[in-house]
Amino acid sequence: MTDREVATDGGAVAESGEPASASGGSALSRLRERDDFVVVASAAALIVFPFLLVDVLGIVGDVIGLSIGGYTGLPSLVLIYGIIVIGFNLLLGYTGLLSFGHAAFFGSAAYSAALFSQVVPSPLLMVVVGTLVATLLAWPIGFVSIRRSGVYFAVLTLTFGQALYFYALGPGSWLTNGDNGFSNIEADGLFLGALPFDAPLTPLPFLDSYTVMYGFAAVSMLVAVWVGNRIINSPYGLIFEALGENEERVEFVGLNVFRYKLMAFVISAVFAGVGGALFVIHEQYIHPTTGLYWIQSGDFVIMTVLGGTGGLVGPVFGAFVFEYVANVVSGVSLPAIGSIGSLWRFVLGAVFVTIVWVFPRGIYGAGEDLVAMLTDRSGGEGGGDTAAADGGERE
Amino acid sequence: MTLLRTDGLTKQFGGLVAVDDVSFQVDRGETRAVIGPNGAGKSTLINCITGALEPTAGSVEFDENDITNLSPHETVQTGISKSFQTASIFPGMTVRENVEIAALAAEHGSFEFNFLKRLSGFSAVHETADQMMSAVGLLGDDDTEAGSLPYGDKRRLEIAIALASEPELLLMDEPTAGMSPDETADTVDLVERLQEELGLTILIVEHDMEIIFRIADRILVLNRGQVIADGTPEEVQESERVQEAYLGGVEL
Amino acid sequence: MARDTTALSRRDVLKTSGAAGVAGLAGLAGCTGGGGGGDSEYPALGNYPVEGDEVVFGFNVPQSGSYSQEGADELRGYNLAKEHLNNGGGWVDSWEDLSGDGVLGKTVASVEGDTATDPDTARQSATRMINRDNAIMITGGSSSATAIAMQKLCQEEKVQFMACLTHSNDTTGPECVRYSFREMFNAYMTGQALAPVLAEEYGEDLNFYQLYADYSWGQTQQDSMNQFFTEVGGWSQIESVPTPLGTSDYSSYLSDVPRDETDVLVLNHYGLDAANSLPQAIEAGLDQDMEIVVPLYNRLMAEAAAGSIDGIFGTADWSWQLEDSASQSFTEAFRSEYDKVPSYAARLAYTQALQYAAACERAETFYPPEVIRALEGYEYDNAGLGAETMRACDHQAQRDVLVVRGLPSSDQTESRLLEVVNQTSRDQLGYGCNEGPAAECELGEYGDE
Amino acid sequence: MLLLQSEIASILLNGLQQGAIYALLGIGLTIILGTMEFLNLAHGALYLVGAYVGLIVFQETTLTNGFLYSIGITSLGFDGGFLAAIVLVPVIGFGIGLLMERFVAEPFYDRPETDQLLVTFGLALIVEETIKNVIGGNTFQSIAPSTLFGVNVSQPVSLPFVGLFPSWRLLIIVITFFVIGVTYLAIERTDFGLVVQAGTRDSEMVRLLGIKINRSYSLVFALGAALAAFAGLIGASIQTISPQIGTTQALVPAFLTIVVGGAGSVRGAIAGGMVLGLIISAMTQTYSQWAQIVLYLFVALMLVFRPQGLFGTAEVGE
Repeated sequence: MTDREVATDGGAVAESGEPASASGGSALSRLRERDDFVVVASAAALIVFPFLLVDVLGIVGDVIGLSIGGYTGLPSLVLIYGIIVIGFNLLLGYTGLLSFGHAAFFGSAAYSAALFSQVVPSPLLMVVVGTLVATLLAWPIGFVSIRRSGVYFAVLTLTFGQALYFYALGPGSWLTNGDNGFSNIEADGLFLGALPFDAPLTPLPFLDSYTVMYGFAAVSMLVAVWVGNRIINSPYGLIFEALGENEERVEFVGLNVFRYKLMAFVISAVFAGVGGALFVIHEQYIHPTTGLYWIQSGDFVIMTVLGGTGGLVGPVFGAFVFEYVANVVSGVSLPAIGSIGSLWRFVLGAVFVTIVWVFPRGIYGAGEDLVAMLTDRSGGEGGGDTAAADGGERE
Repeated sequence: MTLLRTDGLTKQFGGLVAVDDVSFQVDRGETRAVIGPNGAGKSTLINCITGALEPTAGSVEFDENDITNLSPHETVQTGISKSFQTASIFPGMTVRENVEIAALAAEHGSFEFNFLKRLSGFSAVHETADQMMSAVGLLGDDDTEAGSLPYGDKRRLEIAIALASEPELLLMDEPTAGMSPDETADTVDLVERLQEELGLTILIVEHDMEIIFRIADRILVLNRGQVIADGTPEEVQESERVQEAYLGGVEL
Repeated sequence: MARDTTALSRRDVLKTSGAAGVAGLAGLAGCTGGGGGGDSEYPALGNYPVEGDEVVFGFNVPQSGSYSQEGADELRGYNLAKEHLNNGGGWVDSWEDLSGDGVLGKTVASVEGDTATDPDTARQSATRMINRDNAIMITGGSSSATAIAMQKLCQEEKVQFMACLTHSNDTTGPECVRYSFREMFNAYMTGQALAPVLAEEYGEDLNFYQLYADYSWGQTQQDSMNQFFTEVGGWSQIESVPTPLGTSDYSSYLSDVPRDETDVLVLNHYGLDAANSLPQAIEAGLDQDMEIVVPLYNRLMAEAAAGSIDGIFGTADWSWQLEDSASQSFTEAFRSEYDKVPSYAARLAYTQALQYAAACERAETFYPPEVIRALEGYEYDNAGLGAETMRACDHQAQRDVLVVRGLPSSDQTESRLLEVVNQTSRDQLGYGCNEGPAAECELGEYGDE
Repeated sequence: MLLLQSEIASILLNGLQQGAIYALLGIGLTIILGTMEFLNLAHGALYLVGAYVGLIVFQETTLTNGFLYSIGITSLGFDGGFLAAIVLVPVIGFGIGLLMERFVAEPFYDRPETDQLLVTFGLALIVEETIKNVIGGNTFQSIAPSTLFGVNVSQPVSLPFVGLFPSWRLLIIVITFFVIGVTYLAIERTDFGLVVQAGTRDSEMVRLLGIKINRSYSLVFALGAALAAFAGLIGASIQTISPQIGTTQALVPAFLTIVVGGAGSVRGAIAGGMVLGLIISAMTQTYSQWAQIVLYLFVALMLVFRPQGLFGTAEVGE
């Protein structure tokens, strides 16, 4: 990232703004060290999430007369995109590589899982196959793209995604059913159909938003968080962050920069592959515009930066805000203005601009700063951090 | 006993010959210096040794094996470490993390598939990091963000990073650039102390004549890419070519 | 196609428990099954039975993206239908099945969603309307990709889908489903209607050259044009060139058209694409050497290319200029409500909403399989296009098709851009249940097997 | 597949015309990205604004929906004709560029690239939706004039080899090449241009040398914006105008052009635009279904084997 290199090379000369996105070392990071805390915290959040989004918000909506409640499928969708952006953030937030082509891995996993389901209708095998295809695709694409950086890397990854998109839409429609979309996915339940995805997990009436699909997505999210946490607490976490800060120095401490950047790229593609396979299991449908178009790659970037690239699970909040505005706020009709319908993109644009201006470290970063302020930690880690970010006025 | 040897090392950028047929040796345990006016090819020479630049001709040997065409990370793994003129560190990470990454590389080589292994389990890495931080007097700040350190501390952190790679030969590219006189003195004492403690061989590239003549055992003088003198500080001072090309005829 | 899931489907359990749960929590009067005639003798399926005294229709139209104007007109048609279903007026007065005070005693309420002319967005908003808003029926859409995406979802969820604006053969062909009905004609019928008129207008055994939008609609459209121009007019196709989705500058394609050989240029582009390719063809002077045909017109394109449509033939679903009583009463009702004349997208929306309501009345239940059976094979002649049949074998309406032609700029008014040349009777159109697109259609289950 | 002479000629002509628009977009983006290293995803929005300003200046446009219509304004703009548009659109684009640099780019120069991306992407969404909701979402006819400088441009003219070719398209090639030429000279020859060039080579050095860079940054940004707006006007004269054209027609081609040409190099943007225009034009006249796929794979191969692009400096493209 040219901007970052300037900051560090110039480190000696001008105290220009530190890259705010890298998380400062502190008690918080020690807290994150302990695996069980992260997994337990995530599990708790996953248990409460559908109830809050669908039922509680639904009742709040009934009270204030606005339909702002979530619908049964939304929690699973948020988790699926959450898994993808956790992996994407390892590449963007930690390693500092901005890819605009991750839809290629999401879409190729979705299509291969869908096609595989006609051979063996088992969701678990679909996820394995989809992830495998995404990984096999990520290796060569990563190999040729990693040598570039900045806008060149972004555009290079974009071109692979777009080539796949136009192939799936046109010449490849014998395989992907092109513009009609692919919908005959055979797997519709866990354990070969015994547990249909739509059926609720528990007979309890008020827990009807907890479907089998949500359970499957939640378990996958837990695994993703656990793996993600292990990665950022492994040598890779240290090395990825270092790569994002000062690539040249990493080379000069004796580490093979190219192979580590390629690993970051492939690992993020594995997460996107898992997400793609889960998406097609959840939605039972995939279309080239959803799976491979550059706007989808752009959405992954937006979700990640919106949520905050500083932490592991920050981007998941970005995925939630994005999907909620896109799929729920768009259906709300305000008494005065009428249906928000077409205005939801305006709302999204406004949310982006506000987040970047007011909370430079994304929603999660803002939460961390809030927590830091509330618990008034010594060392003002939170405060110092944001001050540094704004301090670097260009002379 | 020779640790590093270059033999007819040459580097051309199109028409410009930055390093012209340079052959010199660095003995184990020695403090070797390379001096020369700006643009004499000092940095290019160092870059050719580390593999950052590919030499046009000639060879580089380290501990009897040929490292001419190795990439920088391979060169570092053979035991050569470099500290930069511009304090190249990881500003957003803690001091401890800065040093640990070098110790990690020294511990497990240039690449490993250990992305699920817990970093906290690498006890050897933590010990080396502590040792190096205390060697440069930064153990107290191990939790602060490297970017917020004062400039002098950053330079010392950079040296700690270089040392954490457990090198046999330490290349120092103008370590005292942009430093105040007393900061320079501290750094020089630090370098001398480390050499004794760790038995390091040091190759310094420097402008500052006064330091070089005080701590260098032997000095290589470059001018326009060519070697114009190579010997002890005294021999170098006598040589007219050095005075005329470099010191402008001023009697030291 | 869809596998037979005998296991408890989500709707059954959710329906009985979910509604009660939420009602219980919010302390609303939790009486269920009250209101309309004893309509709960069928098992729960999809969003049936309908609780409370309202029935919810889901209007899922493009509100953002390039077809937002067409979506707005569809929405006007849907809201007019809701208004008339609840309080009488328009066609509700003349349709004997409809009472004018709701459907089966329940007032019609509606929720709206944005398809953004994107299949996934369409599915997400449809899922929201089905799961959260308990819509008993979903209708809307202005592209075949979104229509197909929505009808597949509705088949899974066992919620009725009434397709609005989708012209591709695939919608009631290889991609057909039991839970979807289409009033609009398709590319096959366009070819059948246009070929005889153009053969007579331009003459026999000519050479034609086709450009087609490279997605599901365009592909089936150019197939049909080729089939019927060769069969009926004895014409021969020089070439048929695909133009990728999202193309907006057709100049390279147009300069590839062999000027001396080609007698007729067929632009299988719809809406925004046609609004670009037609003017660019005129600009390239192709109209001096050959006739140009735009097989499917719509208002969006006619307005955006008003300067170039003079004398250009095409087909349309319906036109407010038709004299029959149903067309006039709909146009009057629409004009008094919105002070503009309705496009055929509005008529499609209006018709489909009323057709669904009438079918529920005939079946005396909202139970989806019964409503579907009430629609299959239903004969009617009160939707503005004379006698129509909603075929049972592929759920495609067998109805007349309008052949239209662009008016010269001098005769154009704000609401009248095209003239109706011929209303081709349905007897000369359509195909048997084992021919054309219908041959590849397997409808799938009713849900009560 | 043997290409006839006339086909090759028409491929060239169409390629030049399409390439000229790409080049205009590319120059604007490359000088902004090159000089200020500012990742501007709102570049497409500037193209969109140029198209709509052109529409309103060119003719009095009747509105049928949107906010203005709902408060009674049923028509907008004045019948200025294409000449007025050619003058006014770049000027207004320049003004918008100045504002955008001051309020959007300037606070973000030192922020990480992802922040620049998010704020400009958000801005593009806001601009697109504002136009849609204020002026209305319908699609307007393209605003090609029937006569310009007294020449009747609505009738096609017959050219050797090519045969009949739309005269307006011919004029576009002339106009756009004239604008590209003027821009190229402005940057290559004037001292303002010198700062731009130095900036694109090594903006860090320019800042360190203490050249009063702020003022020229805003001028560079404004010039880039003016070029994008002008490209929007030209685009609006051959295609319909709707709120989506910024994202669908301008944003991706602009980035493809600058990477093929070499980010930061004006010559590169011109060459890159031409090459891409020719590829699209050649492919559509041969294997049209593969046109886009071949275009993207070409850019990929270019980035892999010639990282700095046609004219980029190696350091920029490392």
